Amino acid sequence: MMEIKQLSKVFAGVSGEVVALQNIDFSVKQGEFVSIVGTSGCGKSTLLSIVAGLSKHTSGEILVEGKAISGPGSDRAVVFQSDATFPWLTVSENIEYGMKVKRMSKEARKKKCDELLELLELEKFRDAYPREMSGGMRKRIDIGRAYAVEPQILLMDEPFGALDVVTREAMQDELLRIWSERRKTVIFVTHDLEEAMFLSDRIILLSPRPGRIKQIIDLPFARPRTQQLRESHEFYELRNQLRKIMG
Amino acid sequence: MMEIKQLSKVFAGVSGEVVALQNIDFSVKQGEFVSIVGTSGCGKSTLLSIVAGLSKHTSGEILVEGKAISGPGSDRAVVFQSDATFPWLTVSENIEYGMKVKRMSKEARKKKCDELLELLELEKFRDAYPREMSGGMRKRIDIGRAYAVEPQILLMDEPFGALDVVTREAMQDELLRIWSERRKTVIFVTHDLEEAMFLSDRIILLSPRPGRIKQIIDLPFARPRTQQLRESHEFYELRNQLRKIMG
Amino acid sequence: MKIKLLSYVSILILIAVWLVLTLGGIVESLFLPGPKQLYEVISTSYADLAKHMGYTLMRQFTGFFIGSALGIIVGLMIASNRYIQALLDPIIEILRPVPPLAVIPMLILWLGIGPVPQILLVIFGCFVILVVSTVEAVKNVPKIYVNAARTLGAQWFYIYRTVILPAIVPSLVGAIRVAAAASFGLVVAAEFMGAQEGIGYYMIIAQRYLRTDMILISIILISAIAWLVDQAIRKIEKRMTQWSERHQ
Amino acid sequence: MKIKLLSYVSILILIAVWLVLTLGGIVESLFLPGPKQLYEVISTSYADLAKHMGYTLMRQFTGFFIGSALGIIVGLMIASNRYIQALLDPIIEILRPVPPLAVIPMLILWLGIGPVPQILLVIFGCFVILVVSTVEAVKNVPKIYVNAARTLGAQWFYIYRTVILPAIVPSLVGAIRVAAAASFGLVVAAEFMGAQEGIGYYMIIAQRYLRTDMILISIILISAIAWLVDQAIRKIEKRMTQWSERHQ
Amino acid sequence: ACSGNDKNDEGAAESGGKLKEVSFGMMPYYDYAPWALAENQGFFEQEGIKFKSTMFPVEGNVAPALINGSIDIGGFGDTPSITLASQFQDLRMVSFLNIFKGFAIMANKKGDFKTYEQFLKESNDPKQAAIETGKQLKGKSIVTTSGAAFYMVLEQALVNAGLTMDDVKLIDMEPDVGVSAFISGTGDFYLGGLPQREKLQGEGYPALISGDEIGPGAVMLAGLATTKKYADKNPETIKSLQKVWFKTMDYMKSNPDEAYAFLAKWSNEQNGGKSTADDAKKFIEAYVIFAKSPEDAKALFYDENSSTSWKQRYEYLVKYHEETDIIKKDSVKINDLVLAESIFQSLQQE
Ligand SMILES: Nc1ncnc2c1ncn2[C@@H]1O[C@H](COP(=O)(O)OP(=O)(O)OP(=O)(O)O)[C@@H](O)[C@H]1O
Ligand SMILES: Nc1ncnc2c1ncn2[C@@H]1O[C@H](COP(=O)(O)OP(=O)(O)OP(=O)(O)O)[C@@H](O)[C@H]1O
Ligand SMILES: [Mg+2]
Ligand SMILES: [Mg+2]
Repeated sequence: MMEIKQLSKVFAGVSGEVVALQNIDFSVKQGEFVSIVGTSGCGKSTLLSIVAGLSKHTSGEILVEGKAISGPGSDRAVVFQSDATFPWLTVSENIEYGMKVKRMSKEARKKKCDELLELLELEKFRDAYPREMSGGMRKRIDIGRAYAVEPQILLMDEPFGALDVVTREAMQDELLRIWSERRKTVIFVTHDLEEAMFLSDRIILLSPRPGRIKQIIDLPFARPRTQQLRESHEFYELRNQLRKIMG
Repeated sequence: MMEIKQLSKVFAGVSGEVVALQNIDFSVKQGEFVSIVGTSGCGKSTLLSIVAGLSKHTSGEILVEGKAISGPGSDRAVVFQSDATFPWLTVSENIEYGMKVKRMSKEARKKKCDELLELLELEKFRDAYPREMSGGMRKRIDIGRAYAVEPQILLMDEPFGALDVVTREAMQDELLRIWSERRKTVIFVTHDLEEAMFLSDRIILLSPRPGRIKQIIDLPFARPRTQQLRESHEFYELRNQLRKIMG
Repeated sequence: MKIKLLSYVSILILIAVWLVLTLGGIVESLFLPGPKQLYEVISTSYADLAKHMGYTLMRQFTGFFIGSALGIIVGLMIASNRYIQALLDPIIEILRPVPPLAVIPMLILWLGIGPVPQILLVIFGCFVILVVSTVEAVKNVPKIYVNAARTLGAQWFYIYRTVILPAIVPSLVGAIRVAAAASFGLVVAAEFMGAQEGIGYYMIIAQRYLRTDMILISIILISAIAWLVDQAIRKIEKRMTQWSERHQ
Repeated sequence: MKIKLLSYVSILILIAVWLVLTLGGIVESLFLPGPKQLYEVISTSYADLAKHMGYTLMRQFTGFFIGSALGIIVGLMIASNRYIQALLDPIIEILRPVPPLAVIPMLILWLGIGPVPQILLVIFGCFVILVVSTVEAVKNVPKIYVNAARTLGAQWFYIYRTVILPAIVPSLVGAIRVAAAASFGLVVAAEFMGAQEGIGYYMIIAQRYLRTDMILISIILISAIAWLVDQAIRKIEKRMTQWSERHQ
Repeated sequence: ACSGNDKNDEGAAESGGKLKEVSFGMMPYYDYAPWALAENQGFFEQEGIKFKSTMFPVEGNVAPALINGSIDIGGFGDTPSITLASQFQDLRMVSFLNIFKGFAIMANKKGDFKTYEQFLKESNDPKQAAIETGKQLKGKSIVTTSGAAFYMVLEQALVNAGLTMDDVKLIDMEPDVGVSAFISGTGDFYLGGLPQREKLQGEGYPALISGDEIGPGAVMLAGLATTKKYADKNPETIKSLQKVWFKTMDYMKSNPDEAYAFLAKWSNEQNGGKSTADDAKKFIEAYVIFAKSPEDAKALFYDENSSTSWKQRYEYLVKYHEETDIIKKDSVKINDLVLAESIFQSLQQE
């Protein structure tokens, strides 16, 4: 259970103050899949980074299991919006990084890493360095690295934005599979309404500057969700409706 | 007129050779809007960077107006896939960069810059530095910087990938408007089939490793294209068809 | 603010240790002069010291600025062009490790005494530090910025001025701070070359008579001024790298 | 390959100028010794030179390695913790600009002659170069890498070892190359401190008798060895920064 | 840091029959060469000493090394011993062994002047010639090193000619760099150490006047210095060293060919030179006066009436340095500083 209460964040930038988040109020239940959607610059990444414990909020409260967040930790792994693979590590070393931190045995690491490499379709590049990878491949490394530590809360900032539709749908399906197996909390930032609808239990819609909650949408779709859902009329309707709310 | 003949590109990576492109053959007419679509890692960015004159191809030929490309130039401005805003310049300085290179007068620069800032919805951030911007905002700066030099050929590598649906559609409309006004060539890399379909005259579909042309699709849709097209049955049909071709 | 306090603490401890060692009579004043000896030197020769320091600073500043600027410019030139690199790199590589002390007699033979060879030595020292650091810093500039500028039509000179130069500023801060500190050591070495004034000259005389009190005073003075210079560099740097994440 | 040729050209020109000046009788051999003088020195004292060079290199290498390693470690410590920084930074800032030449008599007084104070001087010189460069390099590490490691549960020590350290390698190359070159200058200065052997000792004797031929030989020897060291550093660096875009 | 060499406890060393190690600081010049000869001949072992030489190319480093305890005994000149003693009260001059007269004021090749020799030829009066030569210094610039052993040569030359330091322009720098500056055209005259004098002569620069020609004030007494602690604990060792010295002198007298050949070889090893035995002989005869026997030493240094009596010279030097504010008044007491005479006397009594 994570509770966010009256959370605000103000940046004192060179060009004046920017209110990135204002009075954000919501909570996420254990095992829930929540998406955060909003236009560019509305504060999605800022919110995620506060939840991750990487930024301090200006006011308000944020509690995980009743306790205020004091900093980052592997219980809340993050897939960052920008490129965050370690360029000095090979693909497999990147993926094993968090597992090494957790002092997992070499065999366990290797096994998990192989699984993930297959999942991410990077088997052939296990020993390559990130600079030899395409943008989408690097993103997949980031995703694998976060998956590997099996966090209590997985924070993902537009993880599939750089992926083509085939890879992306495969990754979405995988994410749902992993999530439904382990039932950990996922907070998922995306600018893609359909993606949010397909994946989440709830969508939190942010309005831009100052970033406020415009609406919270509970999704009525049953799980497991399949390709059929994407093509259903219901889905299509809701999408158009949300699209209108966004502006 | 740009002609690409039997173009191949092989990377000699740490983990062995990677054939990124193999026997690519196509041409782009003056004023045409061509999209390149393919799965992650199939060689889209590589192809674009060769066209831009930033990478050397391994074999084959690439001619612009009958002459081999010898290097990059402002006739082929690029919007890169990864973040390429100059962090030491403010938003407006970034946008004016190419215009300064072209020795445009201060007033002309200012005027163009103001136009673009409005278009990109960044007016309020003209004097901010890129590090104070969100991922999507930085991407928009990149786009503005490339637009500003009014290149003969505009090369865009997943420019709208980081943008939310609202901003993205606005940007797509703007791109089409600008393009139809000036009728310059655009080569547009995307992993979003719908986007490619909505924008282009032709789609070049690449198959992954080695990157080869799988299919070239001439789009039958009339211009100007509007929101209605996106919602039409024809559009929807073609999309599903292409989706199947992709795998 | 607690942190600021801590940084005074470490200096105060240093001073306290010094006071205990000297006033407590634990070490002889010849080995480590105490406050009394230093006070005596200062009270009798502060005017002299100020004059010497003035000469030294003039040489140090001139040498540091010219040497650093030249180092950055030549470093950029070497990094910009493989032909220039092939021509200049070997010569610089040959000259770079030449010990300043070794060339002093040669320099005097060739150029005589006077401020020219002295400033030249400081210039040379700062130059070699910055030339190498600049070449390395340029290598570390992310290629994408250069590529972006190239596709916007910028030619190499313009790219160097508007992309490479601002991009390497953060990486050069270290080298500039090293060069600034080194320039003090160099100017002292240079003043061993027959300067008739300057803190290096003052020190040579002090060494001749093993006047550790005079040596210590000179060292303290140089440290203090170098510290001020370093603070100034940090201030300027902060303004120039505002755009980066360095100071967050 | 044409480029490689060019780099020989510049050295050949240097040598040609030297030959013309000396063999052509344009400068006296006292001012610039010619090949004949150098050959004589070498043929009579190559064994001696080799011996001296051996001692010097031993000190130089020891000092360079210990000093650089220490500088990087302390630099990382300072960069890692604001309290450590507050404590150590002022002391290092005070010591950093102290001219090595100025402390030589003091060092002899405190530590006597022998290799210890000499190696200490080299250590100190390399240490201050690397400590500053490391602190600055750490500041330039993109925050996102540190953040990524933190969210993966890494603690600060682990982050320093696995993120900061590899990330600063490319930025430290310049500093290490500067320190390597400086260590030769420092070891010569150090050998002025009552060394019984070593190229610095050899040079002092040469200076005493104004044997410019011996001085020039020593300079050439040092340059040559420093060049080899620099090549080795570049090789190692290339292997260690394979992952970066530096060498493309 | 300031501990002396406690390990070398005299009694233990001698009773055990083992050799006592003496760490000896010297410079690579001819005046120190006899010590090397003594080592070569095994004279130290005969006196129960294991000689360990430490070569200092820079004079300035001998003093700190001695104070620190890195060396037990070092070669020292009179002027440096006084300036150092004002800083380090425990310095002790324990013997005088030679007089150095080889310092010379060197003149620029192109200068308009006459050398002492030329004046002497004209007037045949050494005293007058020295005065006339000295007068030429007026208003000229002189490259030299204040506080160095040879500095008094200039002082004396000026005094002879009725001039003071204010009548000349002093260019004060270390001898090594000074000679470079002089060759490159700085200054009208140069006064430095012997290596520099030789170098300049080799390059064709004439000697204006040398120390012994100027007068008794312009020579340097040289001997051995140590710390109070060492002198107190090791009186026998110090005496033994003097015995070694005189033994070496005897050897040089009876075997001059071998001796000078060795000295030349030693010197060449030190500085990469090419001197022959003949050069060494000439050099030593021209520039240094060794105390060849105890009687010789007595006559040179310890006879109050000698022109080179240590007492006279030290009193003069202390007065001079006090007057010129180089040392503080009463900071040097020559009877504390110089133990040489009493040690010499006790040696005589044995
Ligand atoms: N510098 C490099 N060294 C080695 N291999 C490389 C390099 N750059 C790209 N590649 C390889 O070339 C192939 C194509 O890469 P490219 O970046 O063109 O893909 P892409 O189609 O743009 O993918 P994405 O949609 O993920 O951006 C990939 O398999 C990649 O591993
Ligand atoms: N370091 C910073 N300094 C000042 N302002 C900042 C900083 N980081 C973000 N902002 C501002 O905060 C607002 C929200 O930024 P944020 O990155 O959270 O947006 P976002 O919703 O993630 O956008 P996108 O979809 O484009 O990634 C933006 O207006 C941005 O200008
Ligand atoms: Mg974001
Ligand atoms: Mg790509």
